[in-house]
Amino acid sequence: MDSLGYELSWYLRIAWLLPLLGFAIEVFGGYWGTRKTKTAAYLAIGCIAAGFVLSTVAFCRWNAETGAFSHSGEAAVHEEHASLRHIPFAGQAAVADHAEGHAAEHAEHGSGEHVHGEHASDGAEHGGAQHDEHHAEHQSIAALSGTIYTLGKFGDLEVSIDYYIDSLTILMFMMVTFIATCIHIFAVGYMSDELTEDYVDHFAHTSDGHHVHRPGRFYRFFSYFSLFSFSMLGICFAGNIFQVFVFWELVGICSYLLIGFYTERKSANVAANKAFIVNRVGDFGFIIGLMILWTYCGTFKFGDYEVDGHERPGLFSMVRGHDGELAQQGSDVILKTHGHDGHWQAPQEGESKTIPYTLLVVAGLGVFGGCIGKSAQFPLQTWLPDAMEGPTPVSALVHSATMVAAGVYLAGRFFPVFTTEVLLAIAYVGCITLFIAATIAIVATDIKKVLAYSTISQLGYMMLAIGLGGWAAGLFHLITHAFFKSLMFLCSGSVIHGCHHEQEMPKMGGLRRKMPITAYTMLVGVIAIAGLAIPGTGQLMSLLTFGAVDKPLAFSGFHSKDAIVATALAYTQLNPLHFLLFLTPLVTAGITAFYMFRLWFYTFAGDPRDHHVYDHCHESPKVMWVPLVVLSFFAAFCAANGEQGSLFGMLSFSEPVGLADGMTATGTAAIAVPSHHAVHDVHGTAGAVALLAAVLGTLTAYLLYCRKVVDPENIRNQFSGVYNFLVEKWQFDNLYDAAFVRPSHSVARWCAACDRNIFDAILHGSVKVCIWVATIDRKFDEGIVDGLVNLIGNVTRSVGLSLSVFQTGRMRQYVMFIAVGVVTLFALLFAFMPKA
Amino acid sequence: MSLVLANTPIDLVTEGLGLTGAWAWFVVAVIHTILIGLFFGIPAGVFIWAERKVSGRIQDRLGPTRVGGRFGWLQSAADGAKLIQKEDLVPKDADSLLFRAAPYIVVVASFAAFMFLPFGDGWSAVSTDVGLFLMFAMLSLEVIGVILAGYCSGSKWALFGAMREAAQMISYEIPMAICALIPIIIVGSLNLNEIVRFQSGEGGFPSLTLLNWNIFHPIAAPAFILYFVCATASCKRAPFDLAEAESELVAGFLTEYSGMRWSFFFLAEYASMFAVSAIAAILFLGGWDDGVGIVSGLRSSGHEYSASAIGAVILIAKASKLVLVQIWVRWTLPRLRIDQVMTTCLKYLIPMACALFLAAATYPLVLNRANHGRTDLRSPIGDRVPMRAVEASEAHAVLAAPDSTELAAADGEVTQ
Amino acid sequence: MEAIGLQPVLFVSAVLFVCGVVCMTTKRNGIGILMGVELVLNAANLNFVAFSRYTSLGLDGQVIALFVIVLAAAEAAVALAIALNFYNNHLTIDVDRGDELRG
Amino acid sequence: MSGEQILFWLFAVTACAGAISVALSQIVVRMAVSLIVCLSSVSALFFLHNADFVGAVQLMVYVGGTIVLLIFGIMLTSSSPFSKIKTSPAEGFLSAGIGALFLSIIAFTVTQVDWKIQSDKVAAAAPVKVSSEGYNAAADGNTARPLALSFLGLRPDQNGQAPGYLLPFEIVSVHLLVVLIGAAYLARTKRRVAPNA
Repeated sequence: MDSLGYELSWYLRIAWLLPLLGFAIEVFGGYWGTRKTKTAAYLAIGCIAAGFVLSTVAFCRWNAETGAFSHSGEAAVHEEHASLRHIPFAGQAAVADHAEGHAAEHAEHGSGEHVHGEHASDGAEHGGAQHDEHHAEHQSIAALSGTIYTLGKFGDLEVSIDYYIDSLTILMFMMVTFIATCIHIFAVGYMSDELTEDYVDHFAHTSDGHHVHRPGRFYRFFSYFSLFSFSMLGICFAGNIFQVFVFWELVGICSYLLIGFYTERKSANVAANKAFIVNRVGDFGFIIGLMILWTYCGTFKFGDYEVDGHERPGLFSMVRGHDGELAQQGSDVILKTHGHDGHWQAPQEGESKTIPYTLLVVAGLGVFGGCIGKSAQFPLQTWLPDAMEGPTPVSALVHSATMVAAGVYLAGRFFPVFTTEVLLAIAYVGCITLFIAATIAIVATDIKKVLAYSTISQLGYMMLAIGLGGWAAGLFHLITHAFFKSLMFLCSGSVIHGCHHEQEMPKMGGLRRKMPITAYTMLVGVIAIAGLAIPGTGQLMSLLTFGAVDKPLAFSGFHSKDAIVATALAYTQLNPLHFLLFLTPLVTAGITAFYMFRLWFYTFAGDPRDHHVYDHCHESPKVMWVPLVVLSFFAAFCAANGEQGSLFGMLSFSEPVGLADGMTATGTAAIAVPSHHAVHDVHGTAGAVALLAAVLGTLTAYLLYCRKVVDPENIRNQFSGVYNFLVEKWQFDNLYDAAFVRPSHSVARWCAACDRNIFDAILHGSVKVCIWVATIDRKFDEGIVDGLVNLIGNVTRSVGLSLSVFQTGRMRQYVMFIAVGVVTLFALLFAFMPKA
Repeated sequence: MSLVLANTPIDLVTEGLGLTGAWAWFVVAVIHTILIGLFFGIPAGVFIWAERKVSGRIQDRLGPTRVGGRFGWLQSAADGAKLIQKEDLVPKDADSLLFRAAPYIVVVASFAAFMFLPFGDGWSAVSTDVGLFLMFAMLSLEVIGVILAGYCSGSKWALFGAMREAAQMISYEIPMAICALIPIIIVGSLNLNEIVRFQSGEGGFPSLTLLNWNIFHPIAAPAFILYFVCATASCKRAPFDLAEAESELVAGFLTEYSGMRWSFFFLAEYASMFAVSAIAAILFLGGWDDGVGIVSGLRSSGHEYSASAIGAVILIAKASKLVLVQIWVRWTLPRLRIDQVMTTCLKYLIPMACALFLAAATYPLVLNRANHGRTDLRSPIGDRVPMRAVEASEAHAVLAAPDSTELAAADGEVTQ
Repeated sequence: MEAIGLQPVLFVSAVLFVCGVVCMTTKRNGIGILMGVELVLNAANLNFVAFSRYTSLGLDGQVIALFVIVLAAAEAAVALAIALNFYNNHLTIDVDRGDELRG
Repeated sequence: MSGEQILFWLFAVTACAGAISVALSQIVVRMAVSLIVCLSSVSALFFLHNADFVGAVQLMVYVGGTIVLLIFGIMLTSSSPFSKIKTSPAEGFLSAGIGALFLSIIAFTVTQVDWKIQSDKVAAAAPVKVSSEGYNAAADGNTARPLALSFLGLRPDQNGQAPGYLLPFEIVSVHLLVVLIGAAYLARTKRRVAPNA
């Protein structure tokens, strides 16, 4: 095993850079001769599909070396909670020792010999040695890190391109490349009407009221897609927080470009700007967090590294050490800079490098601020619904499956640095978000808006889970959500495409007869997100699979949401004060089921409400529905067997150390994080309650929108106040408008007035003074300086003119002059030469 | 240079008369002038007669037959007498002074050329190292008289003739001079005596000096033909007689002339024909050498006077032969157009002459062959020829050729 | 034969020179001016040869005289070309008419 | 009076007469003829001063070449055969006066300077000792070969120790070529300017 990290980093590196290559070719290649070919699409698909293949290779290699995917589920069954205890804290790459020979021996046990990455620091943590012998076989390489290229060095500070590879990274790569491939393929069909020299945009009008005519932008769409894929993979690949930030912003710009893809539409422009500006608010916090970390920790790297042969701890090691505990000393946190081989401890007294606890909290909150912006969490959730202005594949890829997930991903990746206060804040933010978004989704009528709010809501679930210490549960939901949400968005895209860009659900209805594949794949997604399952089938499944699966028959969403709710329940049991953190997601689970089924019934079931739309709609072409089918398969089964499944196991494999046993914090946020054991204990209860909520929501939707037991109109009228409140999205946009936008505008107007009245006046005054001075200077110049020059010139000229009289042009006179001159010269010589 | 009496008998005359200084000098000059004048006049008359006879024979008629008995041999004298008796006309529009002077200029120029012509070894009025050069210079002065004659006649025929003549003569002088340079390169001297001596060698009677003649030199042979063509042209002889061109220009520059002045031009023409032929004979045909060593044998055996006398006859015979060739050519070939004349010269003769010149300069170096064993041509250029200048710097051994002293001494005796 | 001596030659050369200068100043014909130039050059040549003969100048005098002659010939050719051009442009050879450049 | 002196004075007088006639004549052709006389006489003076090669060149190049060229020029540029372009008498007198002054100055200089002393001074300063009597080694008038050698860079008259004239010779050759081309260029047929232009 030469270097697993090196090898994996190469797979992922190529997978990461291929879309950039595609982007470069697409951009610099220009129009490909014509706007009517699909070359750009094929190139982009080729790049991202190759990336998926490489990611898969990397996944297989990782699995082969660690057994994270194929064994951890089994291990979880047998070892249950205990097996998770010893998963090392992410960033403390678990390594038994350096001997490569040992590495080979232990490889078959999945025993991680940490390998020195090519450039990598020896970020090895002697994880396994401290723990029980029988756990060692599950002990593995949790993370591999290294440096690819150093951009700059500022003393000890180093800005570089690093990689940090663990299960999460690889799963993200797999997820992103796979979903992106599907969506790319879908987009070939969806964007095909851009394959023209004269595209008529029915939603944009010129000043004289005509539709805008413009050349198609097929190739541009795919070049943006390639750039986005590159950026997103870059976030996943990044080995330091600064690198994350860079790609974070790249992702942001891609989002901006794609939301504003129909740049002629004012709404698209506004939405793009809004997305960008709102994200800036979060990124502001991100930068503050970066500054604090760099100032106190002196590095951005996640993993340990090496400088001049000396090992240095990465961020995670510094804050948490190898045992996952903060070393607090008064109001400071001692950074664990002492040690080697991944055993990082607080150094001796006096030599310690510390960071004030409050600042660590602030840093965590700051980075989380970035996550809030990117993942559209309360209070920055307003941009995401507006981002639906982009083409539907964009919504599917960027604004549901991957980019918005980047916030959750970062929260998960940066988990070790978060203190309990921050975690609590994350939990509450997620909790508030999930509820608000779900309630708004009830009243939304635009099919994409419903999905957008549902996205926000689900992201809130993930954040909540992470905030509650359910690291694996949150990221589990991230993965499953990516599948079913991208599926649903693509379905909605298919509907929109089929209905000729009609997005209002009230105008649809009964479409399942017209587009059955879309309808039923959509139903799979709806069931998945609603978290429905068939109770009691666990035993049946266990029998069917010979005990491999003992979970009830359910789609992926059930499992992941079940995990979150279970975590919440366990958490609430430990911290009764925070009971809302359990109740809200539980209630919202019902609401989720309600609005999702509302959407499905509204759109696909019942009778057509608008016959014009109904008559003209059609099933999408094969290039669009094949991805739907593929995705629906994964949406249904990717999380098979839930927390005992391979996916969850693999995620747990890279879980931060210390989480498994739970944590108890004192001080400002006196909370306790439940252990895995605790979570497992309440699992059954939580699952039942959540399923109950989901079934209730589903039934309500069925009764209201399918059976029409009660006319929704009546309810709307009955609760018109609440309805309007919800339609106005809890007044957030109005609030922000009043709180920020209008004040900004008035400040801007005031500044403009200031500029105009004061600064311009000063400027004009100085200009006048200058002009006055210049006038005097000009007079001086013209009168005296020019006068002198002219005088010289005139004198020269007149002298020349008078001398030019001798220039008669008569050759003979010149000869005469010479002769006379010579004679005169001789005469003078004779007269004045002294006699020799 | 000093004016030197080259012939011993004339020296004897002055000594016998007891004359010294300026007077002796004057008497010698007068004797020379008379001799050359005679030689200038008599052959001209002979050649004019010959021309008439030859043209007659070529045109299948008899030519002059009556004057002086057989063959009309006094025909020239009779013509002369007639011309002298003619009225001396000067056109009203002419510049009378220059009109009158022009024939004299022509005659004097060609007469002066004879001053430097050696009839035998040392038998020349003025023997100088630049004799050949001076002969060409004198012959080239002829053109001035022609131009003046044409220009000052106040007639357009004459003017055209003069223009043509000037252009032609100046143009043909260039290839002619270059061709004449080729034997000079071969021999290494401008001295006509030395050139002939080079060709005749030192051998006694039964020696084939014929092969030493430059005409048998591979480069000089074509040069001789070129030279002869150019010489014909510069003597305004047919087929290059565009200046007179009776059929177009009446008689060219001669249109307004008559009587004695007219005959002077012809006198000069035939004289210069003889002069260029004599130069050709000297440069290419061995001069006064007979080709079998008789003359050189006589000279080496001490009979210098007889040798020179026989040599003079031989030279005159050779030159006369060439004159006859010119006459023959005149009555054989049609006249060229003026543009053809100029084209022939500028586009063909000059390049050919230049090529031959280059060939002659590189020939000894390229072929690396001793030229009949007389001069080591492989030696540096300065060593190649006997030269008198070496005497002035005897210490300067580099310049001294091994065999130069002897020749220089011999030459010195003659010229001093 | 007695030597002629330097002074008579120099005197002759002086006459030639002055005649040349006078020629240049009085002749309005361009060719006439050229002739004046030739006279002046010849005067110089005569001096060179005389100095070569009577002083320590040696062969150099004659060499320089040769150069002068050659260059004079070149000069005459160019001057004649100029004169022809002048004649072409002014339809006369009168140099007093060529005063377009007068001040 | 030796013959040489007689000849000298004879040719000196013809040369001067020719020159004066050039200066005085009003007809260009006559000027040319006078020039011929003058230059021929000068070449005779060269012969008299043992410069036979220079004299021959003078005859060949000057009289036979340059003057012919000049006469050509005359023929090409005269509007009528014997046209006269007269100068004002005042100019003539002025020129004559200046000329006379000039002549007197030169004559004065010629007579006042002791050329022997000057020559000896030059000889004394010369790196190579030569006779102060001047170059008379070729008293028999054979200067062609020494001249040719000096053009090849050798100096037989100075025991080979003075610099030769190889470089100037080559430069003059190139110069002549340039002049040939230049003159041909200048004299080529051009559009004649309209008379009133």
